[in-house]
Amino acid sequence: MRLLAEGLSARRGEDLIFKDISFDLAGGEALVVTGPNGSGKSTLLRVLAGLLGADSGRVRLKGGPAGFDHPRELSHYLGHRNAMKRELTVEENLIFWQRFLGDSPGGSGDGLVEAATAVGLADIIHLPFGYLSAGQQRRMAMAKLLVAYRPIWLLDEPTAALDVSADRLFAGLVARHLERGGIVIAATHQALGFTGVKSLEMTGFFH
Amino acid sequence: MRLLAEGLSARRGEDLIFKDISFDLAGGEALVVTGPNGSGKSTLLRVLAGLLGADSGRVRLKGGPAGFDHPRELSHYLGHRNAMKRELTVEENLIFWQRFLGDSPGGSGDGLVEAATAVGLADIIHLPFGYLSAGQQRRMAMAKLLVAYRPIWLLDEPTAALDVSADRLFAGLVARHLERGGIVIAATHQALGFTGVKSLEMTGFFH
Amino acid sequence: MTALFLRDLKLSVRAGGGAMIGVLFFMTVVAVIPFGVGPDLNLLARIGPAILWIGALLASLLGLDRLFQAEREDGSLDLIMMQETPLLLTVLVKCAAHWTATGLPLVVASPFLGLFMNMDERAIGATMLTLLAGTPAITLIGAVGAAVAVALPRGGLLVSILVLPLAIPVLIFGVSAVYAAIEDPAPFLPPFMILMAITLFFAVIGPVAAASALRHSAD
Amino acid sequence: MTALFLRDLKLSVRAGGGAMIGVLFFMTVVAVIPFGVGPDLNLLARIGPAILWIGALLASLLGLDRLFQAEREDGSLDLIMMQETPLLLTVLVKCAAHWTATGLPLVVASPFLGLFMNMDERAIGATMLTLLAGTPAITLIGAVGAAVAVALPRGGLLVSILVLPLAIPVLIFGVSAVYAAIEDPAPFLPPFMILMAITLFFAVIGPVAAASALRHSAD
Amino acid sequence: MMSHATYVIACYAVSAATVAGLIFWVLTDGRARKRELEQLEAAGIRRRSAEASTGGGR
Amino acid sequence: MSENSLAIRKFSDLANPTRFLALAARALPWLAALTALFFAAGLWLSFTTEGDYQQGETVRIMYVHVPSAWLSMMCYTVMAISALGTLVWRHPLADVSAKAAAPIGACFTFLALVTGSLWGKPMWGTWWVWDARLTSVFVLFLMYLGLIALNRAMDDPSRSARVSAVLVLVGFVNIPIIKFSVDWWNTLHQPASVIRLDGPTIDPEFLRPLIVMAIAFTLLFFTLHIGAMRNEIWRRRVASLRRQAARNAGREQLAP
Ligand code: HEM
Ligand SMILES: Nc1ncnc2c1ncn2[C@@H]1O[C@H](COP(=O)(O)OP(=O)(O)OP(=O)(O)O)[C@@H](O)[C@H]1O
Ligand SMILES: Nc1ncnc2c1ncn2[C@@H]1O[C@H](COP(=O)(O)OP(=O)(O)OP(=O)(O)O)[C@@H](O)[C@H]1O
Ligand SMILES: [Mg+2]
Ligand SMILES: [Mg+2]
Repeated sequence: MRLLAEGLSARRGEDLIFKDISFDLAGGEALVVTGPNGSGKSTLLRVLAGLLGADSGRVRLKGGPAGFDHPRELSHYLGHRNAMKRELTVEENLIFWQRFLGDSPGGSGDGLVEAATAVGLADIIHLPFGYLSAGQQRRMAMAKLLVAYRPIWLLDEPTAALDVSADRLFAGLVARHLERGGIVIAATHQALGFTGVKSLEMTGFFH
Repeated sequence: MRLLAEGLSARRGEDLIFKDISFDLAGGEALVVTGPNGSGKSTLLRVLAGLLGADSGRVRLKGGPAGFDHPRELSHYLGHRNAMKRELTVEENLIFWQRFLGDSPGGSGDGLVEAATAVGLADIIHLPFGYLSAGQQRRMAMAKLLVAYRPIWLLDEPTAALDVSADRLFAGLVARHLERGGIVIAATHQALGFTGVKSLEMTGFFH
Repeated sequence: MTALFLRDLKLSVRAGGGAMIGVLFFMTVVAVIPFGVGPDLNLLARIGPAILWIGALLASLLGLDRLFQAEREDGSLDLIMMQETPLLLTVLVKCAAHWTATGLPLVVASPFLGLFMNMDERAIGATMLTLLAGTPAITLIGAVGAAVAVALPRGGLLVSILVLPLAIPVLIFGVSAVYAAIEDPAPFLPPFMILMAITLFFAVIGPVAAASALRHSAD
Repeated sequence: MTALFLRDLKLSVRAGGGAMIGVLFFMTVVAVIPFGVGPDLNLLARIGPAILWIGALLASLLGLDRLFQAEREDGSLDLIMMQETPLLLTVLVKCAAHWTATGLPLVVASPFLGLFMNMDERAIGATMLTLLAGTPAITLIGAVGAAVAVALPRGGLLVSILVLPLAIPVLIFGVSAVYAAIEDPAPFLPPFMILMAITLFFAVIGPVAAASALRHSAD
Repeated sequence: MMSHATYVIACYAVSAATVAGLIFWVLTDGRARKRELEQLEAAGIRRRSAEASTGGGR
Repeated sequence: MSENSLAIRKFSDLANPTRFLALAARALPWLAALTALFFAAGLWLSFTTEGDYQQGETVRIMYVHVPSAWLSMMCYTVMAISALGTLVWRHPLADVSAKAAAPIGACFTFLALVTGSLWGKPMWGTWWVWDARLTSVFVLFLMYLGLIALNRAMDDPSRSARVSAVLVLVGFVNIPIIKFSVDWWNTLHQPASVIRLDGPTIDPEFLRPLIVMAIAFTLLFFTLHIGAMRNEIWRRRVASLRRQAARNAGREQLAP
């Protein structure tokens, strides 16, 4: 499976945010997107996730499961916000996403407890999500990536608010996903602690 | 002016989060609070800001302006959330906080443009706050610290989502504040880039 | 989809405290009316159906505007929109959950409240029937408003201008069907059929409009 | 404080469309009642003041539950609570802004709706006056409910349930002052004075209760 | 008078049912809570007293 | 100094509920027995006394209706005092008491409403009128339900205690206001359409069973209230133990 971006450009409102972004990722490869604040990293990820229309250029999937041209439906998107409900317990949140997202063809997600263990918080899945600290919340949002299988992960500053041990843990998760032939695209300001990746530097526009 | 914490402990719901925390900061000193996720850093800051009652112990201010025993009213609190309205423009948001907060005795806040320049975003203050990127939003929340003078800054993971240049810029702001005799308490997972500070490591509880 | 339905149901039950809340709200509204118009039982019986319908409209409006906004604020909306399930269906399911949590209990409780308003059996039955047929339409219309609310970054006067005028016909045909059932000369069926038609119409138009508003609101 | 007032006003005009939705709902209520009572103009005129008051009461509920919850969600509430300005005053200012955005338009719209209900000038004037004196009380009571809602995951209906029973005395005296003004034997002033007294009472109690609820629900 | 008796009987029946329900609720609720406490006790989880905690900030 | 405050905390937080539990365990059987005794006596009295020449058999409804109406108000008073206890003295048991009382009060209010309606149908010919007393009881019922819903919606007792206490107090002030104002408003508009039985002009013949039943109901209330308080304390302990257990496990696993 290959994920191709060809001459992507995108607008926010009227303004061109980036132009002519191309890359080509095979299974098992990761792309780290860096750049100053406001340079368009999040915008790029949202375009890749199909949440924002590209102004020109396109995103394609080659050699993936039949019927999926756009990577949207084969991707996990972890944005700045965690997409979990404060009112529900962590367990209820995760079960919901597991059922709602379902597995993409070609793999299967982990069990609930397994995923929570992988992020090191197996024992507090009974608490309401709103009771967790910022870092615990972020970890649980990561557990969401594990409960349903998606070959492509789009991660927007995944390690914000994480402590050092969680950083390591996260790097492990990504490494495991890559080993299994997944694709990871992450926008970040911090070193993510995994090596051998392609990188893309966004420069932003100076009109 | 000295900020004293004496044997602080705090609860969340029924559970004791930390116990017997004491420190003593003079003007011009900074305290960096570190510790793993869920160890109680944010809780400590909320106690210092007077947003959460201490379970025992107390926070005192010595030698500050008359009539302020608790540091609450002399503090800026920058939490995980930015306290800005997405619907209003940056300018409207900042003007509101400037007027609403007012200056504490002993100093005066910067002008609006000045503050926005200090965080490097002077030219986008006309945009609605919701249009900014995550890092730009965080920077603008920081500009809030400048528009009204407060001797004490309580910062909860101030540099989350900031890029490298903004990190530096932020370190500069803190250094300037310390030079002028201010006090800074910051909870963080990342190195903050300013030196010569006291530090407090939260360990969390093992019951 | 069932997962979404169950979650939304759980959310509205958990947060408010149960289906009981809707009924309780309804009872409170009904209890307030006599304080205004006075304890005249005849008058109460006459305005009863209108009051029950207004109560139902209000109960549906309260909280409806946050149907999608709450999802957007915590980022869930992004994930929901990325799925292959047609967005249309998702909207429909969310509406169904909202109606089950707030509309249905109202329908079930309406007979008891009718007793408080001194309405006779016929009026009570007709009110219940029209509420059953009409409240889904209100939810569906509200969904369009809620979707538009998400779309407009600076909020929208538009939402209220959109939702209520569309909901008024539902209310009017609902209420007039009830009165047609009570007062003999007027036939019950025509207004009731119109009510049904409105509901069906919005069951198609509502999700389509809401889904397209959501698509175009992505930022 | 002026800053807070202006910001809240700006927000409700720009984002929620508070003023519009209130007035529209108010109109809806007034439009539906005639279906119940039939074309009897006398009867309409008689129950007109009561209907206007009930409509205003219910319309005030819309959007009230988010008064403090929106502030909490983006973290503003924390900063507001840290200031030396007494929280009481802050609550009062927020109430004033909310009333200006939603209550005042209702008062302004009431004469036109009074005309629909076939009320005479005297009744219309009295209704407008009592609404002007009484709706602030409703907002102030609502603030208590809204403050409680901050501790709840979602406000919505529960807030209205808590608020409505408390607002009953306001409704009673508002309506009876209007009737006293219309019907000669009864004097207008006593109930109106009581209404004013209630408003003043809640102007003190409301912010105190709301402030203490806010203080204790901080997390 | 006959019909009046029905009202009286209905009244006492409703009261008895309500009171019985209340008593039932208090009893079963108490039993359930007690069982949960015993289960937790059996799992070795005991109420913590403030002194027993081992550690803290710093 | 922190030793000292911990000791105080321990006294008020742990020792008190624990002592209450011990006390309750001893008192409950006696209270229950006494309640049963009074109910037996009351029921026997109420079915053996003569019917009223005016009201016939229906006077027997009074023996249930009036005590439950009294209790509906007394229970709210208990809640209001507990609310004061929460707000002023910050007594940990006060909140437990207020929470435990709400469902019981709602049940008695429900009884007052239903038995009143059952009395009203033969006496007045209608189930329900919007008269001052009835309406204020109905509003009281709604407030009970609202408070129960509020308590259920807030899962964290430490946060909900003060908040619901404030509401209880505001409601306590509101009920007399409603009653007074409805009275006033009804007299303004139309002559009272409802026959009211005024005051204690009751025949001692009926007074005796009434008083016995009233005592029985009051005892029943206290028995149930203490039982419900005990349940509530247990419920809170279970919740806090569960969270504590969960958190400990999480920490130990994460510990270096
Ligand atoms: C749903 C309808 C009713 C409700 C909610 C209701 C409520 C109450 C309340 C709250 C009280 C206690 C008042 C006090 O102690 O000051 C009471 C007492 C009483 N009620 Fe009712 N009532 C209802 C119907 C009736 C009817 C139909 C009758 C008889 C025809 C009746 C006869 C009495 C009597 C005799 C007392 C005791 C008198 C006294 O203590 O002043 N009630 N009721
Ligand atoms: N609102 C709340 N209600 C109940 N418990 C809470 C609440 N917020 C946090 N907690 C609990 O308090 C503990 C400390 O949380 P806190 O937010 O202070 O941690 P933190 O050190 O800031 O962590 P992070 O690095 O993840 O931000 C956590 O175990 C958390 O589960
Ligand atoms: N919803 C929006 N509407 C209009 N413009 C927006 C919106 N969101 C972001 N922008 C603009 O688009 C540009 C790129 O934003 P983006 O969020 O992609 O930056 P980023 O690289 O992710 O920055 P950060 O590191 O701060 O997260 C910014 O200049 C921003 O002002
Ligand atoms: Mg970004
Ligand atoms: Mg934190």
